[in-house]
Amino acid sequence: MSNELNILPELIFEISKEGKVGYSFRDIDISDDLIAIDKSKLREDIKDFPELSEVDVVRHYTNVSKLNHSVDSGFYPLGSCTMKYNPKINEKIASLKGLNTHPYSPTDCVQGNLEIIKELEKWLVNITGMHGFTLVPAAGAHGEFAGMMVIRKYLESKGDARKIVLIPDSAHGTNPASAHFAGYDIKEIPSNEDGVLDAKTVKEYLNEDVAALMMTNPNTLGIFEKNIMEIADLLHENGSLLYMDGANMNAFMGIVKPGDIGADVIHLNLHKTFSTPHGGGGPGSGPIGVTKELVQFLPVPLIIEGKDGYSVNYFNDAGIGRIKNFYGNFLVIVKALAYLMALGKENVSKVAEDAVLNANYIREKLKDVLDLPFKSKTLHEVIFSDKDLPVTTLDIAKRLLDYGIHPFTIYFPLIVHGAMMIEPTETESKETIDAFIDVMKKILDEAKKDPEYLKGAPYNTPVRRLDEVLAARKPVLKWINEENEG
Amino acid sequence: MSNELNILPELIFEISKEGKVGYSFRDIDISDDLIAIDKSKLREDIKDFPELSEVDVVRHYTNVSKLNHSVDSGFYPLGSCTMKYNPKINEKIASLKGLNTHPYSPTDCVQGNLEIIKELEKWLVNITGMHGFTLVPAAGAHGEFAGMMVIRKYLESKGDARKIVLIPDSAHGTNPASAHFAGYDIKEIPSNEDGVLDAKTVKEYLNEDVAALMMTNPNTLGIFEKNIMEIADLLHENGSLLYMDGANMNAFMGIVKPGDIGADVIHLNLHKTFSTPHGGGGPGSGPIGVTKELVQFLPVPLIIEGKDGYSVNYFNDAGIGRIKNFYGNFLVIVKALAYLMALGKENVSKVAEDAVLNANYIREKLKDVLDLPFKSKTLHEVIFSDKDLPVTTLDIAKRLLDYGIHPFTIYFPLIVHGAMMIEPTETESKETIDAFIDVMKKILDEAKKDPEYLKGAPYNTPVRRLDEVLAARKPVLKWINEENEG
Amino acid sequence: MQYFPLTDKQREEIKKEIGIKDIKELFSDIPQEKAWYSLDNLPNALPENELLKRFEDLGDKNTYSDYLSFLGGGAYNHFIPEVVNYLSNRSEFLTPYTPYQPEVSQGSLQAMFEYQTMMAMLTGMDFSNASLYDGGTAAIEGALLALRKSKKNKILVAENLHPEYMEIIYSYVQNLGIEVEQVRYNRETGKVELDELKDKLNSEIGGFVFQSPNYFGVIEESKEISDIVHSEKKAYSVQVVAEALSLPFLTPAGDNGVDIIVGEAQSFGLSLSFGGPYLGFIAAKKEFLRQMPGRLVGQTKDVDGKRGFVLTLSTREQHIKRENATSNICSNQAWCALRAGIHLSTLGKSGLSKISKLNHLNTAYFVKEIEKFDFVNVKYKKDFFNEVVLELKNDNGIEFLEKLKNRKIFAGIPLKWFYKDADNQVLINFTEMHNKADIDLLVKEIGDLK
Amino acid sequence: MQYFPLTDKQREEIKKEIGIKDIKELFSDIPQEKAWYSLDNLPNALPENELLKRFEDLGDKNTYSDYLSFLGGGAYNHFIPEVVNYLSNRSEFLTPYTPYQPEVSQGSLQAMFEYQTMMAMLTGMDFSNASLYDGGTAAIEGALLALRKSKKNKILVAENLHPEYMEIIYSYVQNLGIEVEQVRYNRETGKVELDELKDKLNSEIGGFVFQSPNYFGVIEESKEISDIVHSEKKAYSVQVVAEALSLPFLTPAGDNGVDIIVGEAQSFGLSLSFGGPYLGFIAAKKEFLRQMPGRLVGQTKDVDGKRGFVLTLSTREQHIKRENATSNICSNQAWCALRAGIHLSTLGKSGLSKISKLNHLNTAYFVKEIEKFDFVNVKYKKDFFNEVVLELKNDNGIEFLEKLKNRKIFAGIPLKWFYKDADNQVLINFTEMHNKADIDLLVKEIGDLK
Ligand SMILES: Cc1ncc(COP(=O)(O)O)c(C=O)c1O
Ligand SMILES: Cc1ncc(COP(=O)(O)O)c(C=O)c1O
Repeated sequence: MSNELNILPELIFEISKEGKVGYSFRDIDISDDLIAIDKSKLREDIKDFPELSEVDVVRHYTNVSKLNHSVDSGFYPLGSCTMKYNPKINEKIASLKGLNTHPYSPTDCVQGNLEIIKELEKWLVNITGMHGFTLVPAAGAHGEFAGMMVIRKYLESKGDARKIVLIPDSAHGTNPASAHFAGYDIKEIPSNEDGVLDAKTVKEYLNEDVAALMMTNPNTLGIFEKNIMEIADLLHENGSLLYMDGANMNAFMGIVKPGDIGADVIHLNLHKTFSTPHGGGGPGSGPIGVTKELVQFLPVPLIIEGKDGYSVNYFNDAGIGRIKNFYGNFLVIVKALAYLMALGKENVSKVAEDAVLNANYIREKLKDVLDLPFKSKTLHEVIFSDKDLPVTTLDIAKRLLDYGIHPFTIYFPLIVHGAMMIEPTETESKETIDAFIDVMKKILDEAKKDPEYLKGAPYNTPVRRLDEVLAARKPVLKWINEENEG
Repeated sequence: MSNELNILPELIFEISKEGKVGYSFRDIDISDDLIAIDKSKLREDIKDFPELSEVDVVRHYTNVSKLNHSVDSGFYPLGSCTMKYNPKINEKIASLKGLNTHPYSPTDCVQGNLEIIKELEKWLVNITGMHGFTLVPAAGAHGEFAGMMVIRKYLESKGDARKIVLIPDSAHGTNPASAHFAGYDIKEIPSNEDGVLDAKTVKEYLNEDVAALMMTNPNTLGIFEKNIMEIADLLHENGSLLYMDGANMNAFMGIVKPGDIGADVIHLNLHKTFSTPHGGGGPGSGPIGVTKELVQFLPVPLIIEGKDGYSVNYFNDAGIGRIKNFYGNFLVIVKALAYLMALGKENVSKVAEDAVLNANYIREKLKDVLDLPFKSKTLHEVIFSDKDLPVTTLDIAKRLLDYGIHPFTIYFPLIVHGAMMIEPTETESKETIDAFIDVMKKILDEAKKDPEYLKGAPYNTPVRRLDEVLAARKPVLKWINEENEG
Repeated sequence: MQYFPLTDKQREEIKKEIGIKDIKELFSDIPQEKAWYSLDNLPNALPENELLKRFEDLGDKNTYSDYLSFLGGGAYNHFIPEVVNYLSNRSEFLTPYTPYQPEVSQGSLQAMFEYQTMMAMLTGMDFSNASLYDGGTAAIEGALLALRKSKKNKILVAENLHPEYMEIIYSYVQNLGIEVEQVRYNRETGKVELDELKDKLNSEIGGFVFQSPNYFGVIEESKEISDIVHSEKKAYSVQVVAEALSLPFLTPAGDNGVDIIVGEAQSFGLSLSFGGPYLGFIAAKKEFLRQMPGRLVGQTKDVDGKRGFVLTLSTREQHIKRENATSNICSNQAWCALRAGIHLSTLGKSGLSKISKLNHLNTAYFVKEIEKFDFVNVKYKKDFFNEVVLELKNDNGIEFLEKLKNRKIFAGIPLKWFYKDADNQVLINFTEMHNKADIDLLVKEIGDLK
Repeated sequence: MQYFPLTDKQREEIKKEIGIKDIKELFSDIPQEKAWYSLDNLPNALPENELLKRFEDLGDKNTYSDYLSFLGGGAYNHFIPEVVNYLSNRSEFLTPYTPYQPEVSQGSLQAMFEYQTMMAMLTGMDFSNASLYDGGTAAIEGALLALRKSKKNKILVAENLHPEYMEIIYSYVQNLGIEVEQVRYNRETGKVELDELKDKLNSEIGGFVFQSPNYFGVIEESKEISDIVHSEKKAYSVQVVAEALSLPFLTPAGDNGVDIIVGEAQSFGLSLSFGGPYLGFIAAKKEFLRQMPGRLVGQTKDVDGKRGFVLTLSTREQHIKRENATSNICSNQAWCALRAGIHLSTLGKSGLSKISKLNHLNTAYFVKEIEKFDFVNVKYKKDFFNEVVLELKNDNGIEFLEKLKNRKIFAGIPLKWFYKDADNQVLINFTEMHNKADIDLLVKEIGDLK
């Protein structure tokens, strides 16, 4: 609810009041005399910590939440992020009491949970054509790291760790960062004028130091790396491996299996392709799948399906070891499995078909009014640029906010100047997409008529353009009680 | 999120699209041949009925919900409505699977639910000092009706049904309406200049035709009917009964028991005093409590606590019979009991104390800037009037909306010209109330400086002042598909 | 305690401001000799986690969770998509009051307007109100509406109306000088005796209240009934529906000439919840508008010309008309109507058709399967919707059900509860929540009882 | 299927618009000989109600629900007020992406800023980031942060660090040329051997990673440890905390001179959930700002001068710095941090103090009660927080726990899993969710094992 003064909610610390209590819990019935810790180690008071009643907390977070745009309130075509609708039944399922067990419960008491993990592994194996999966990684980047570690372990096992990983210039930043933490040097490899990797170019970059190529497919331009099989062959001949960043699997799941076209390792983002909500930045889940040769190097724990049920292998000397506590982000796994079971095998490819259809529809409808830097076929997203426009990509993005639409991804990938990366996903209706197209055209009209006005956008958001330079130059990363300071 | 065009959500029918499906359910595996109904009785198609996918439904209702003010988003001092905070744990409890049984389940299979009903009855008996309760009535008005029926049944059993019920001029409209449906004629009785009933006046109105007096206490002016005991004696001497409308019990629960000061019948509003959420207009629950003499006339079903557990009495020839299906609004009962159990006996009176404290604080702070039509002590609410103001109560109410505050009740009770009926409740913090007081003063300043501006308020709400006359003169009570009409 | 935001310090500050020393001063109008009692018989405050545990334990005392249930009779176990829970629990919908300030209540108002429209579509009537308490009170409100309009005080009611609804009608009318007369049902077909209806109809009668599908699950001849009723001037047909899921499957009441339709819409997104809160509905022909009980939401415009919604035609209601109001109802079942709206939107046209049809087919499947036993007999084999009466040749209904209960099946409701001549009859309900295997099991277990 | 809003008709319209006949044309870049496979091994679509039932059944396969549990070891069963669930499940919080567009993400951003502040307050450090994956990955991020700052590549780690965290550290460093050396703990006190720490410290060492309360539940001498570490230039003390609920009870790390604190904050409003999602945290002294891994939310102003929040200092991060980033983390555990913020606000200052104290007192009560048996022995009797090691005189840990499991008690974790010399030791955790009766029962059942 907007109000006359358009005042933003205060910070929780600013509404705190000494002596307020927001929880209820039974009184302590054990004497303080039993305290077995040196007084010197005990804390006095948590200075400035919030004191609120339950109603204060509820109102605060309710009103704070209202400042957010979300998938449930409108279109969110954030490229590379696959912001699809998150089914509500999955939240209900993830909250079932029966699934809420301690991770160190005896194995025979958590057979249901282990079955969930194993079931999802099976789905992913079947969808990707990889031989085995681990669901431990906490997010895509974590999966990449695990995947590159597996590759290195495998190469080491053959006595040849190698030094270099090739990564296309259009790759997501996590790729080089993850490869780096797996101990590799990165060599950037250019894509061609069609926006994809040439087999010829790859060949030029290959030598005995190359451990792997990390390829995002479809790549961050939304274009399918059509030379993938040829490239995979070249890599394999060279003793190198093909790592596929599968964060964009929404583009072709159910249509082709990465394992069938040369991928040795792949990670998936459950919080993208498999519809688990992103929660304002996480938690995610980034399972990795590998070929038969690599399975033995997967991180622990490994879930084993046996005759008498499921068991867990906590130690595996051959593997890369442990990369995260317990079994991964279990509830995210639960939601992804629920999503797939609701979808059913018959609908997996329909996801990709509709996602690609929607993206190509937007491409078709906007290609005459916006610059299309690459003319190649695109799959689940389309990238335009701000070339020849009187305003920038940023201005258009900010203006979209005024129309209640979340902007596309902007200025990524870096190889496109002023990129607008639009990914509608299959869970958007034609009505929503048509409305978006209309708004885009309207904004482009506005830009022609009054570019200055757009540079001032947004006008109707809880706050307007924020000073990011100030934030970085004088970092204020926590609330300071000025009463104490003064 | 506001947007450039400030467009309201369309109606669900307007976003419907032929062929969309929003649910999933297994296919039918039984042949149509088994249909055992005459074709002529079967329906073809539900014309114009919505067709949407799940994401459409979620976005629609999410965005529609945002047009509401609610207790969880801010202050809601709606007099006579006791809009207190609704604890979240109660919602969780009401959703427990174990409580969700069929009302015709065998009695031995629903002992938990029957215990819940009986437990709440006990709480209410103890708080009110009445002898017995029924939790069947669906809301306050329904309780009034049941209560007046009980009174009539009782008088009839003594061979003297009588004709008239006395109701003060300040009473809530449901009182006369309910008494009317119990077959009584209503005689209005005036309150005195202190805003309460005089024993003397009551005496004047008493005669052998008077079945009962319906008294709201504290009355709708927030004033305690201090002559209640004297009046009760007069009534009882006259063979008449005292019905107490307990919708305002928040003012003195835990402080005095209505049964101890002369009430023969009382109804409570669980959706007010006992903190169950009002849901935009219901469901409520309006239990009635009665004295020993009247217990036998309560409606069925009656829950009986015995040695072997709880049983249900479905038939009671002496009583008023059945007034509602099953056991009342059971989940509302659950929430009220959870609220009381969380409160504990030690805090019941604290509710009233804080509620009255808050109301008197507002009274104190605004009494110099607003007219106080009655100078008597007030309890849980305070009533001002718009006397001598350059604007009306309506203008002030509408202007409050611009500040994100829900207005008080306006123009009720009818005996106060331009009434502003303010009830803060005990779940509001001093900070919230101080902010309200500040806004009120600010608005009164604005009113002095620019009354015309206030007459145009609100300015910052999803819609502005609505044409109620148009709505009533040309009623449009459903959406019409104009395509069909044309 | 988390529900009191005032701190002790603030309490003192406020007391000082208002010039009192002791909180008791604020309550001095209250007879002091009776005041400040203590609540010794009641328990102390329970912290949140123990509170939850307590109710979980109470739930465990309801020992039924793995029973197969065929209980219906006015409360039905239907599929509720999770979105209904998720959306209706948004605090924006759950925690506001009645939309008295329309400018900040368009959420509730629009949802109610949509609900009214959907109910009008489903019933084929001109308009619907915004809810009544439940099916039983809706039945009497429907009867009273017919009488108000006809200005008469005698009404006919079908004998096979839901027995609880019947009791409610008798309770309500007892002091209103209204006469109720019953019209018997045919023991062969389970339907209203049209001849008797014709016989009993006369110029003093303001209307006829009948249920369809009736209490035995049988669909009445609504059109013929309405025609008969209309043969008398100012007499109205009032159809009661206890199973709203029949609406999408059957010819709408409006097309059958029904004047007023009332009933229970629990089947639209409300869980069984031991009987409540449920959702009473009422819809009628245009001419009943000014006599309608309860709230109505209407469309209008704001000062800028924007479409908006308000509570309207409130001159019918108690807060204006007081004892002359069309009903005493104030708080209604708004949130239940919201849930119904979400539920109906989610199922949509095709979902409603499919699921209501499945209800019928499951029932029909049972009727077919149970034929093989000669010691039981489905009493009304034609025109049932999702309930049937099973007649037992060698058993009494209560014992029969007890035996099946011992096999973890709640097989139905003993009609003996309500009808003197129905000792050996039970009412069995089938919904889309049953699959073939469930029905096969019921049939098998009944067979085993022989 | 409810997740596809396009209708067949619309699909055809779109195909026409974009000029294709067959959807396959859009996928023609894909090697066709490999494309269009079918998923024969997988099941068909499950409707919503059957899906729910399926997972309920899976939950039932986790046979434990009425067991009394004393399992801890990095995952703790704490009280979560219902408001945490209610508020965090608002779709405004649950369904947005990372707040890349701050103008429409102030909700997430403000909540994160508040979380950062609370974590800084609880740890006594200058600042906190907006979350890491979990405690184990936070431990290695803390170690790497110390090394980046020190520009060295050798680090000391306490032997009594959580064994899983230790494994994670070894996994992560294997290809980074980083050397890890362990510092033993004292077998009498359960604490780090300070002499060994001194011995092993030298100018090549970039820091010391230790846990407090450590894996055995014992509170380390953080201050002394930090002093020792600081005796070497550019060496940093990194405290790991696996039980965040100890923070409100114990002297803050900042006051003890700790440079970096990392750990697991599952105890702040996250359910056990079979191990995830949990919440990694990291906070540090100011000077580590530019080397911090993960996201940071900072305060700034908008063009109108209003306060607002943005993701800031992102030049540390992978999307800018790529292989030179301080970490590869991108998606983090934002929603878990939101829950922590709500949880901490609800408990508040007094609630946190009370509940953390109750954790300690329950543990102390057990230590006292178990003393009466001479066949078991609490190994470290001083300075524990809410976990203790129980040493068994005549039993091996795994068998001991198996026996108690047969009595429906999960009594703890066998240390044998992780330590070769701990065959007869088990780790037992007590939280506020246990009451005296629970502890008494555990003691009794242990007594019965004699
Ligand atoms: C192509 C690509 N790869 C990797 C990632 C990293 O995934 P996460 O954020 O889950 O770590 C992303 C997500 O932004 C991505 O779009
Ligand atoms: C004093 C009083 N009496 C009776 C009622 C009627 O209660 P309900 O709306 O629950 O029918 C109300 C509610 O508005 C009231 O304030």
